[in-house]
Amino acid sequence: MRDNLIQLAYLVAAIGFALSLKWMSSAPTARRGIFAGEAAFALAIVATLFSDSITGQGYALIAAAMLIGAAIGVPMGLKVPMTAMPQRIALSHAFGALAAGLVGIAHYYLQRANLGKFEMAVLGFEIILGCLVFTGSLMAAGKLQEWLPQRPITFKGQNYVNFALLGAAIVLVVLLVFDPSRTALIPPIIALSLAFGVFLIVPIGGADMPTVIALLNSYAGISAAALGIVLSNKLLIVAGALDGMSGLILALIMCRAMNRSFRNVMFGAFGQLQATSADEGGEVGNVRSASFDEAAEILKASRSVVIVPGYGMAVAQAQHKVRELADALEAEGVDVRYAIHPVAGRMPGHMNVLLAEANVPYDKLLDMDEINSEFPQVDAVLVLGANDVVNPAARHNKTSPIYGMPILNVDQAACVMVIKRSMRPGFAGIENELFYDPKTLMVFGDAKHVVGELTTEVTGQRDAISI
Amino acid sequence: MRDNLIQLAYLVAAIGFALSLKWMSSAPTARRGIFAGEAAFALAIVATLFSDSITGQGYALIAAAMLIGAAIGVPMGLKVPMTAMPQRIALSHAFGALAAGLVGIAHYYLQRANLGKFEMAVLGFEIILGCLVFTGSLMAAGKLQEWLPQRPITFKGQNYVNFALLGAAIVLVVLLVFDPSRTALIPPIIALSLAFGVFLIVPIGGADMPTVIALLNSYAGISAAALGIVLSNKLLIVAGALDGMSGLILALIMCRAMNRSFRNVMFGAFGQLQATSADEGGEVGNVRSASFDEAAEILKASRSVVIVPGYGMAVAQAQHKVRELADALEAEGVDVRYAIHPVAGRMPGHMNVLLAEANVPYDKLLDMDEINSEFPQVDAVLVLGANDVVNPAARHNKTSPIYGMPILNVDQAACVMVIKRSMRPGFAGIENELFYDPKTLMVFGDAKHVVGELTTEVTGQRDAISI
Amino acid sequence: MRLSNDVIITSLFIFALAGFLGLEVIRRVPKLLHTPLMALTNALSAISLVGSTLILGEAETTYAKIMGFIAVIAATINVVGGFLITDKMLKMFKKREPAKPTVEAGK
Amino acid sequence: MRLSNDVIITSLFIFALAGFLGLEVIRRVPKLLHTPLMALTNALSAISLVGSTLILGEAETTYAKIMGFIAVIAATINVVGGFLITDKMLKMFKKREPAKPTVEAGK
Ligand SMILES: NC(=O)c1ccc[n+]([C@@H]2O[C@H](COP(=O)([O-])OP(=O)(O)OC[C@H]3O[C@@H](n4cnc5c(N)ncnc54)[C@H](OP(=O)(O)O)[C@@H]3O)[C@@H](O)[C@H]2O)c1
Ligand SMILES: NC(=O)c1ccc[n+]([C@@H]2O[C@H](COP(=O)([O-])OP(=O)(O)OC[C@H]3O[C@@H](n4cnc5c(N)ncnc54)[C@H](OP(=O)(O)O)[C@@H]3O)[C@@H](O)[C@H]2O)c1
Repeated sequence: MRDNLIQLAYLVAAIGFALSLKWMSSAPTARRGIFAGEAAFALAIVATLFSDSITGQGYALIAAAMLIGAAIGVPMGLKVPMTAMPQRIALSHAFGALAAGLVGIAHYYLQRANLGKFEMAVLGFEIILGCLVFTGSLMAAGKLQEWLPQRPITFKGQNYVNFALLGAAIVLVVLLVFDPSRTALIPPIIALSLAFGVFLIVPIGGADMPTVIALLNSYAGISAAALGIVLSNKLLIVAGALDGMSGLILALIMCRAMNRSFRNVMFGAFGQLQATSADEGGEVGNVRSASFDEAAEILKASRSVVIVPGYGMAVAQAQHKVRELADALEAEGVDVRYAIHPVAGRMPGHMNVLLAEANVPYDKLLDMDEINSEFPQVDAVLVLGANDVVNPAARHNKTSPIYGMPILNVDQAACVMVIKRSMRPGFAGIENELFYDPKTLMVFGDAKHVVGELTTEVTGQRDAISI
Repeated sequence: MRDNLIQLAYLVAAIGFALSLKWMSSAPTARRGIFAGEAAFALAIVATLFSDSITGQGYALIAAAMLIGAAIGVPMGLKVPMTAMPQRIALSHAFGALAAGLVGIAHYYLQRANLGKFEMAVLGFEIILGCLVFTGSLMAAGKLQEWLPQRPITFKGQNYVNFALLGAAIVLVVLLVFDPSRTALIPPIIALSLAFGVFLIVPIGGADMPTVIALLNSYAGISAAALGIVLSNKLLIVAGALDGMSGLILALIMCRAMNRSFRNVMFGAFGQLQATSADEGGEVGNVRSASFDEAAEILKASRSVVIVPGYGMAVAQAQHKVRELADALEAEGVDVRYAIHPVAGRMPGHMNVLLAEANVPYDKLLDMDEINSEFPQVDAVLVLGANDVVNPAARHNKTSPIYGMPILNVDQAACVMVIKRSMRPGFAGIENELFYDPKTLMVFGDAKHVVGELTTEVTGQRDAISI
Repeated sequence: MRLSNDVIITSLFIFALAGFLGLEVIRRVPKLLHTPLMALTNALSAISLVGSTLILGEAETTYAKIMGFIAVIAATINVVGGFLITDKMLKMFKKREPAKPTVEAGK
Repeated sequence: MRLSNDVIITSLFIFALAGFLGLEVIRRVPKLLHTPLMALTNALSAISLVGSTLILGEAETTYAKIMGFIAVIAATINVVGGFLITDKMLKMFKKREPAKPTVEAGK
């Protein structure tokens, strides 16, 4: 009886999870989505705690562990700055994978006496996934936090090593399937999987990490589902499947927006500075740079301004200053909008989150497809720490690594101002001829600082007039 | 082993069903959707035939029955004219429900010795649903085919009778649940459910049948799912659930488009001619009618013409003639489009199917929302056997039964021509002040005949000139 | 065969998931295709043919045989008819293409 | 507890349906919300907490206890952190509204 109630609770929770994802499909309902997810999760846990197989001491241990977990998780959740979002998600992922892996291993030790072939296979698969997601996510977080070198670390025959590691792990699992009692095989399987996780991520450039995280998320989901199959727990299966899909879809979307294949992301060792980059895209010429007040003048003088934020805005945490500049300009009667490239920054929706944090209403953030046709009517574009996403080479330079990636056609606007610290390239590591375009003005400096200066120029001057 | 393969086949079939519905979401993929559905269905049946519990004689009987079924079903499917679609669907529904009901009953007799409470409850529910959908669908088909009076047949306290019937059936099922061996209860349950099905539909007007059919479809789905639960056959559950949802959603869409509630459709006895109708909508005046050549002249003279088909086009089977008229006008350089109201005709998408049959490309069929804003720029509207869907009373006459139903704002066009046989009202049984609008010209006659005449006028005159 | 509680829960899970899935996919069917959709789901609802087939195939008693026989016939009519109708309808949906000769004739 | 074939099939059914459902709902999440979506799914992927809880709760051997204990801690971190992050992010999404005083200050 009680067990049935628990199962029903799981059913409700499963629907809750699906609903929470469904409600993520529009900003107004998104909050509700989160609540649905939280409620469903809480229900699932409470229901689990009622299962009569839990011993008295068990409850004590569970309580203790959960308290410790919460004590660590809450500050992690609250303190994280928006700019550290990707690595934070990666880290939190690592923990989830660790848990999944451990449960699988524990289940093996407890049940090895009576494991069916299929069950053992799924279990082995689950353990491999859990372990590789664990180390993989740690590496990803490390790279994003720049504890590890961002650039891909590559050595000859790397992919062979990786496949060797994975292959070996799989072989051992197969052996286990034929005789689940071979306990000795578990440690090596774990070791191999952990190593594979490391080697899989090391050769991937820091900027590809978001794609990687999405993929790892999908693996985590699948391993959760596998765990559900082994424990024949339907809730785990549903949640796992939902996760797996979500991660997969996000990764695909990112790859498509970068016009790259999974293979290229995973094994392309993308993001090493190309030696050739300097002499790429013919029309390299001399650069016109502008002072703050010149730039401010131009902005004030224009009827419509489009701000194109990029990874630089995230690095400089300039989003609040940007909002202030926009407000100042709007006070001057300038129409200010934001053009968001699907892969601007280092996460899908990265720019949206940052600007939302700065209270920019999301209906002022225009997708690439919405805005691209309008650039010819725009007086001034302010490219703020963006680079690849506005690189015209993607349109015409077949040799360019980003050739074919859809970009924001800022070069069609009357005037383009680019705020960045140097002439250094962006994530793709290639020259950007836009900077040499005669209609482009470079405004060098840290995004936050520059935008702050521009704001004071704009407002300052208005006060002067209004006196 | 073999059983597992069958189960896997069912899994594939279930996904196939889901895919087929998914592919119905756009015209280009719809055909693929059908094939997916057919393939999945075939797979399911073949797999079932492999189950080793089937006796040799069983195979013979199955083959025989299927052949007979096909012999009846194929002509039914091929011969039906597009205009008879609704009743055909209703009829085919009745057969499905009959099958579902019989299986439930047979299962009861075979298993009554060892039926669990829950199982018995679901089974009883399934039998009730199966029976009422059977008779209900027959009634619906009868009304649409006009074997039965279209108008609602009502008598005092009708709803009480209905609920009494249903209530009694449910009570008996409850008794069965407590003691499944009470075989004697089954016949009365069947009788009551069959009667309920009849009495449920009788008081509903013929024009509401499509909504009813959608609802019955949803019931049929749910009963199939119930059957699946009883037989613990997962494929039946999935297919049933998909069906149930589909029927429900379609019914809801129809009700919304008519701005009416389920209750009103089911128990509103809608569609009796209102006595008051004549003196409704104040500005009743005298009617201007036009001859064929006058009408043809106006059409040829206009730059853009919008054709608004309605139930009358279906009755007159005028769709092919309409296409010819449109082609003739286009040959004259007139831009011709079609405005499709969501509930024009008697089925959702009724007009689309008819015009598609007449080879009208579906990208010329505009939804109400697309076209409504454009009517002011339209020179001439040809209202073809449509009435309620262009009745301005829906916009302003609070007393009107269709008040609040979104309509096509044809009265905003420069000139409106209405083709119908008389001044008789349409489905809603109310006057239409549009016909008395000074800018409206009535062209009386059967739609097919009138449109044919118009075409010859249009073309005929052109030849005259081109000589 | 009394159903174990676990089997029942399973059925509910599958029913809920399938229903949710149905809601999501069917909400997106355009008005244009509502009639074919009705026809298609009508055909699918004949899935009880699976049940009927088993009943008839395993039938010992004459009762069961008769009921199963009728059930299989009815379900077959439904599915065959349903699919044929849907197919026929969809064959008619075409995108814009050069006007047909039959049409030229009209001029 | 060796899994019966039927249980396995059931699991596959549920996995397939849930996956399909996931595909349908997630495809429709706008770019605007992709980061929150990542955070949310990240939190949901901690569902293995259910498994960990059972392992720890039923644990007899010290081994199991240790593994379960760590697992529960880790999973809890994941879920708590994940939801807090998502919540924090979504709190920030607002439709256009009167400019904030803080902003006026900038002028
Ligand atoms: N969004 C995603 O999901 C995702 C995922 C994976 C990869 N990516 C890749 O990431 C790239 C995103 O393009 P993007 O244009 O947004 O960024 P980007 O191409 O990486 O360029 C960022 C620019 O910002 C400048 N910058 C860095 N820190 C700055 C600071 N503090 N102040 C001012 N400027 C600063 C840098 O130039 P200086 O060093 O001279 O200042 C750099 O050129 C694309 O190539 C995309 O494919 C995106
Ligand atoms: N589509 C759906 O799913 C659905 C479902 C349920 C109910 N309905 C209801 O059905 C109605 C549909 O509106 P509607 O405007 O399409 O149809 P309508 O309002 O029923 O009007 C049809 C008109 O066509 C005329 N007509 C009938 N036979 C004709 C013929 N052979 N030649 C020329 N004219 C002919 C009739 O006038 P004469 O008799 O004077 O010729 C009648 O006024 C709405 O009220 C809607 O709520 C629709």
